[in-house]
Amino acid sequence: MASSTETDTDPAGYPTGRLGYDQGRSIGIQLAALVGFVLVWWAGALVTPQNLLPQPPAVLEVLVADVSSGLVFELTVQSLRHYVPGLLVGSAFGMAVGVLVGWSETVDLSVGTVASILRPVPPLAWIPFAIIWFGLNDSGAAFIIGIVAFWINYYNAESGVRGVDQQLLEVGQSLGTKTDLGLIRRVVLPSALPDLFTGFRTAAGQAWMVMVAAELLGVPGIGKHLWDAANFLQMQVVIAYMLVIGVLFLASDRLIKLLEARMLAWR
Amino acid sequence: MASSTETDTDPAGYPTGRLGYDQGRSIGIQLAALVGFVLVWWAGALVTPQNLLPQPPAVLEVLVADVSSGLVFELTVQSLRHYVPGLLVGSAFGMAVGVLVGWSETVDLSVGTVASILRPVPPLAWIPFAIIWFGLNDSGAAFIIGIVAFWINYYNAESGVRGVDQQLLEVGQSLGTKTDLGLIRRVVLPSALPDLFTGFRTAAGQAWMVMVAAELLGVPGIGKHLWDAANFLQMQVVIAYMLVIGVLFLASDRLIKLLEARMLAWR
Amino acid sequence: LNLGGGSSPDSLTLGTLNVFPMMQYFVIDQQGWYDDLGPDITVQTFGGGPPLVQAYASGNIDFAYVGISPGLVAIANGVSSKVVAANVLEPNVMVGSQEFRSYWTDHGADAFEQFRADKGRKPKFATLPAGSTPDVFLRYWITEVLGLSLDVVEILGQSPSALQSTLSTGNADAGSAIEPVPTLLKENPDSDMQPFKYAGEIMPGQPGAVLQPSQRLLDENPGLVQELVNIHVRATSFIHENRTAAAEMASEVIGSDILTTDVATKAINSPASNFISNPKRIVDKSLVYNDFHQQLGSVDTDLAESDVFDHSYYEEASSGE
Amino acid sequence: MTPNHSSTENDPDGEPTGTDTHADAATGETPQIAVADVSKTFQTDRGPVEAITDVTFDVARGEFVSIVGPSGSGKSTAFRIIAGLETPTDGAVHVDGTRVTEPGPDRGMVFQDDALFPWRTVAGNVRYGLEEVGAPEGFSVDERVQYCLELVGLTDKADAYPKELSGGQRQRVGIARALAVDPPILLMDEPFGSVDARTRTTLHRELLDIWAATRKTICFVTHDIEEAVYLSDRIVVFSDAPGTVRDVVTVDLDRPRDRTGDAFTDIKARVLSYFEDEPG
Amino acid sequence: MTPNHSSTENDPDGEPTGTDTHADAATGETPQIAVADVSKTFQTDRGPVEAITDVTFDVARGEFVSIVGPSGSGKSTAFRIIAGLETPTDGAVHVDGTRVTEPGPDRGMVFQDDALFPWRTVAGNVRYGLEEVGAPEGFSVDERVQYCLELVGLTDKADAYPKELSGGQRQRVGIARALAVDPPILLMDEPFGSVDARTRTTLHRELLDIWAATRKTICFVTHDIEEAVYLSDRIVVFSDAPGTVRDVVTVDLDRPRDRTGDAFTDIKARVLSYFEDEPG
Ligand SMILES: Nc1ncnc2c1ncn2[C@@H]1O[C@H](COP(=O)(O)OP(=O)(O)OP(=O)(O)O)[C@@H](O)[C@H]1O
Ligand SMILES: Nc1ncnc2c1ncn2[C@@H]1O[C@H](COP(=O)(O)OP(=O)(O)OP(=O)(O)O)[C@@H](O)[C@H]1O
Ligand SMILES: [Mg+2]
Ligand SMILES: [Mg+2]
Repeated sequence: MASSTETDTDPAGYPTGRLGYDQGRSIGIQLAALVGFVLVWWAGALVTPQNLLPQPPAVLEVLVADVSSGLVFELTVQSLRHYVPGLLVGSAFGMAVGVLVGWSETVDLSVGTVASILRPVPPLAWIPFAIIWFGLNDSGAAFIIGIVAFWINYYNAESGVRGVDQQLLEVGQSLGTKTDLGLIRRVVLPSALPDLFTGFRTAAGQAWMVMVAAELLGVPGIGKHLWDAANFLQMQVVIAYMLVIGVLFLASDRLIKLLEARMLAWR
Repeated sequence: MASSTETDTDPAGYPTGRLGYDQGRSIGIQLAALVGFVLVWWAGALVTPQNLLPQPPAVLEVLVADVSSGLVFELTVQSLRHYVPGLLVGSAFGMAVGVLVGWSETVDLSVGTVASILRPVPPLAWIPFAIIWFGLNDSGAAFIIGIVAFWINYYNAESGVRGVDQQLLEVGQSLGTKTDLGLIRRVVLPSALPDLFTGFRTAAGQAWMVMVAAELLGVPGIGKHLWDAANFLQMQVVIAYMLVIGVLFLASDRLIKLLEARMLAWR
Repeated sequence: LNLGGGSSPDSLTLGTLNVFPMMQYFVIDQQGWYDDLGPDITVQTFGGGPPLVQAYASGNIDFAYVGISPGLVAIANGVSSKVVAANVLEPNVMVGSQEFRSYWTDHGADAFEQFRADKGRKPKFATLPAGSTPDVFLRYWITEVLGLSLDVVEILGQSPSALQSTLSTGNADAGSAIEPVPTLLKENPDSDMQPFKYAGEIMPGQPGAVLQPSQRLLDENPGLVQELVNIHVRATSFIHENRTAAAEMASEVIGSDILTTDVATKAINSPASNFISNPKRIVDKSLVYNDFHQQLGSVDTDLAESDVFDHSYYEEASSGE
Repeated sequence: MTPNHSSTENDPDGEPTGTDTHADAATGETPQIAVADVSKTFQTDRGPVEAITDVTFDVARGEFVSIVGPSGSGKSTAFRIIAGLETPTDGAVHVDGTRVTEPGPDRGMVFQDDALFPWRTVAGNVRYGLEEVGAPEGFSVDERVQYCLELVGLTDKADAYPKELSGGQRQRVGIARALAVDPPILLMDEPFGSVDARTRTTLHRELLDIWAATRKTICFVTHDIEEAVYLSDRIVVFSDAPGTVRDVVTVDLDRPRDRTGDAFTDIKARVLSYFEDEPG
Repeated sequence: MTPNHSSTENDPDGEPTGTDTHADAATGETPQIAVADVSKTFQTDRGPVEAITDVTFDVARGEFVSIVGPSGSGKSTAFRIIAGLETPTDGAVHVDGTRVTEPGPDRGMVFQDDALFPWRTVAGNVRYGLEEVGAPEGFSVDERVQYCLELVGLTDKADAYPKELSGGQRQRVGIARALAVDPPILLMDEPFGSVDARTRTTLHRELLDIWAATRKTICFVTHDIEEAVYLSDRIVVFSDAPGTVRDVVTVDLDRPRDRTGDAFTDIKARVLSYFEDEPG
């Protein structure tokens, strides 16, 4: 629906003038929110033991030091070495299985049943299997991340496929798409693409968190560094690297959103 | 679309006979899938060190012993004491905030911005705050579970609200619903109810996993028992309690599905 | 008896871990000895040292049975508390695969370089995360005892459960562990990982777990602390006199499905199960731990004996015997 | 007030609503709906699409005006702008002298594609507006629902959900829902598109009865010229895309009208002529 | 073959498709579409809803047959059963002597509510079927798309997405899409419902031209009796709900037909009479 604002008092100047005002307001609110957040944190830190919730400057100090020493980037690269393959492979499998389960009752009854047993296994409980099957390396950590990516994509793909408009399938069939594979490829996948994207975006976000847990395995990266700092009660380091993960999360999220906007232009 | 099966050879017997056949087939496939799963596990266990992947009978033994001693039920009750409040309170907050963020640009820019910073904080990293704010009790563990439930419900509610049919809002307004609150209550919430349910179901499942992690806090329950067993490499106990969590997961999932089918009869 | 003042609080919170070196606590719990104290004792069993220390720092805990390493980290970070009794002496064990052990037998300290030369990679040592009791023990062995650089090994700091899996699958060449892991490895037919060096040979006087009350409790209720130490000393004696009974108690507290009596009994008879009470016996090496924490770069407080220990309670308790 | 675009404040530089009056120069009287120089251009990825250009017409209080035009000529766009659902790129619509900025219960709407609340039964859909603004005088809410369902012949489907209805049944529910709150103005976008001839004739009669009894102002979009001639006082004829007003034809016939009468056929032919002499 | 209800096996006790033939007793010749004793009852929460009862009619090869009836009389239900989208509760439909069990490209479909692929442009929608079964002889795929878009007057919207179209434009894309693959049978459910009079007249003419040239068999659902009389060889008249066949009216007029001629008006009146003498 159109907004209730009136614009014809200055029709010529409207588009840019208005945009400028809106953008300014939007950035203003965002900045205010961020400042408010830091202030709340700071106030909280003043009434909390410093070694549990450090004040913002202590965290900033760590960040400055580790950025200038390059440690942040080194750890990020180490983490990406299992984050990226884990996310991609896990998501691909999850989408594939989810689409099949959503599509075919037989697959749902068989694979879906086994899935509902395995689903509640906590990611961390997979660690022993990661060690047995993949060893103490990036593959092992990627496996744990992949497990989480798998489930999220699986469920989104499944519900996306179940939500496909019946009539579009009917049209596809009436226009000569005979095989299940054809219908999946030409009707189901394009229809479910928004859900697939939602799943992938959620998984990409969740994967950052699991990465932290997966590095309990002993694989170096941001998460490992974070754990070590926590063991030494160095909460300013912990929070500094939580912020780093936050930035990485935002970056990956934007990237996927951009891709999504491109591929879902028809919406 | 109608199935391609033909039924008029015995029109009278169709409804019940067909249903019986279908149900039988469906249970058959599910059973076969379960048996297949156990066999794969067993085969895997034969080629894996026993203390990493125990064979099914070893796990069964633990289950039988702990069911007859009542330990399983005791641990379940302990876990439910933080699972249920954590899930409910976290979900309620998540839905409320998600709906507001999806609805209002201002809330999106302010709350949404802060959310995107806090979102990637791994649930485990909240443990220190859970300890400070809630102490070492069920409330502390419930807080960790609530955090996870919050995020999942938040994102589902947000995307549900964004997906509300524009035209239904227009109709609502034209029929006299003037206030934002009115539109939310009478158009947005009913429209987004399927998404809210999806969020809650996902959260209920995820919460079982987080519960395991939250009990690292020192709060007794299934997760705590599982960790102790893992630390002593008693994988038959770990797997036994993973199965217990699986059963609890299935039970909660069915319950929510049932509720959903009732409340979404119009679909 | 030390009857130093202070009114008795209604309840106290004990923070502890379900690990073998907490044997004194297991005995006290099973014997019900805390029941005779004035206050109720609420027990919080944590999943690991770090959350326990965080809880300690938040002021939610009155006294702890904790590993010396996290205990020291807490003190260095301003968590006011003192070690008043020790649990165990020289608990760490070096375990190694058949292959690494033969390198060790043949080459001694040169085993690392030799291994690397033959295999093209450094030997992998699995242990708990950096700064933990077994981790510092490993570092001490390599640098102080063998006089080597840490470069000769690849150290894998893992969570406890990951460590168990790693050692029993042979995904590392060796590792630093505490009971009952060495016992479990010995029992495990699939694993060729065996103990090859005990802490007594590497780090005489190595500390393990300790009894560590908060400074507030010490200040306000020294009498109560004295009671706790008395009970602790009694538990240590009980362990020495009734090893099998103590093992059963450990199994009972941790869960008999998790730690079977059989394994517990074997573990308690291991050379690494040297239960003591006297905190003086671990002072030297505890300060070495503090040095390593500083070296690891995460602690900047140099602790003295008086910052960490208060021996008076143990002296009082043992003087009665 | 869309998801994530809710903006309850007034635009600082907008005119305050409810104060400015827009007098119709031609009649000297304030028309109920005044559409003045309205243009609308949609921005798409493939460049701007001009939907309507400089559309100007009035609807007097109690008048029945139809908009006819070929497919894609911007009828729905004009309808949405009058309803307050779309902001014109240029020009403005005033209702009762007040600039239209958002939809409201003074303007009941019936859409081209039925926009029923899928989670409400047929009766629940009709009841929606009554729950907001109450039943019109002389009715209880339940009576009003019953009355409106009778009007469109769907009493037996009161408890059905929208998905269980046929296309025409759904559209009739939409009409009943808009009528229920008894708005002074009715905006209808091809409301009888999927209704069969007989029901349509009944609904035509009912609509005219309601209109006569309540003196509602009706703005009716249709592509069916016969329908327009049968119902309206005046017909606004849109040109091919982008829509402009080619003519406003006055239908000066007594009601009930005879669809086969000469005067009727003449007017129909006149409206039709606008389309036949166009190229394409 | 629905999401999660895909069942590619044949029902063990069903008739094998493609072998049994269903001879029409009346003519002795096999009709292209034979609808025999078809009934359909929907199961709803509020009990069963009988949509059509014992519907029987035939459509000969190359014949143009319309189904008319009031809203809710089961026209769309009958259409869906012929298309193979719905299983009849009783009775059966045979096409070319083969029992209908699923949709296929031999029966092009146009739906009452346009069911366009939202992720494909207008041209992409029309191309869909061509990508499956190839372009008809004498065309390249692109030529065929171009040709069909010209037919429905949407060449300039080739690159627009469905959401950017008006209601009538969307329906025309649906028609172009069904025509593109040149199916021997066309099933159309109120395809011209939201199309304006002029475009509709054009499309009527085009449809008849295509039909004459290709001798397609057309089964056409509409509630517009004039449309039915103008287009069809025979008209199947449905009663009020639950739908039964009241009569099959033969329209024995030469084409092109004069909509105002006496014979035309007579037939129209005859069909109309079925509805006027009904109660309610
Ligand atoms: N959201 C939009 N984005 C881009 N173009 C649009 C949009 N809505 C409408 N249009 C274009 O504006 C023109 C007018 O559309 P409109 O829906 O008003 O036509 P209409 O007269 O209602 O047609 P119909 O009788 O077929 O419903 C069309 O060319 C259409 O493609
Ligand atoms: N899925 C369904 N569930 C329950 N009832 C249904 C369903 N589909 C149709 N019906 C009912 O069956 C009857 C016939 O519906 P159908 O859609 O065939 O009518 P129609 O003749 O096409 O009407 P219209 O001209 O309005 O489109 C109606 O009473 C309708 O409510
Ligand atoms: Mg329109
Ligand atoms: Mg229909």
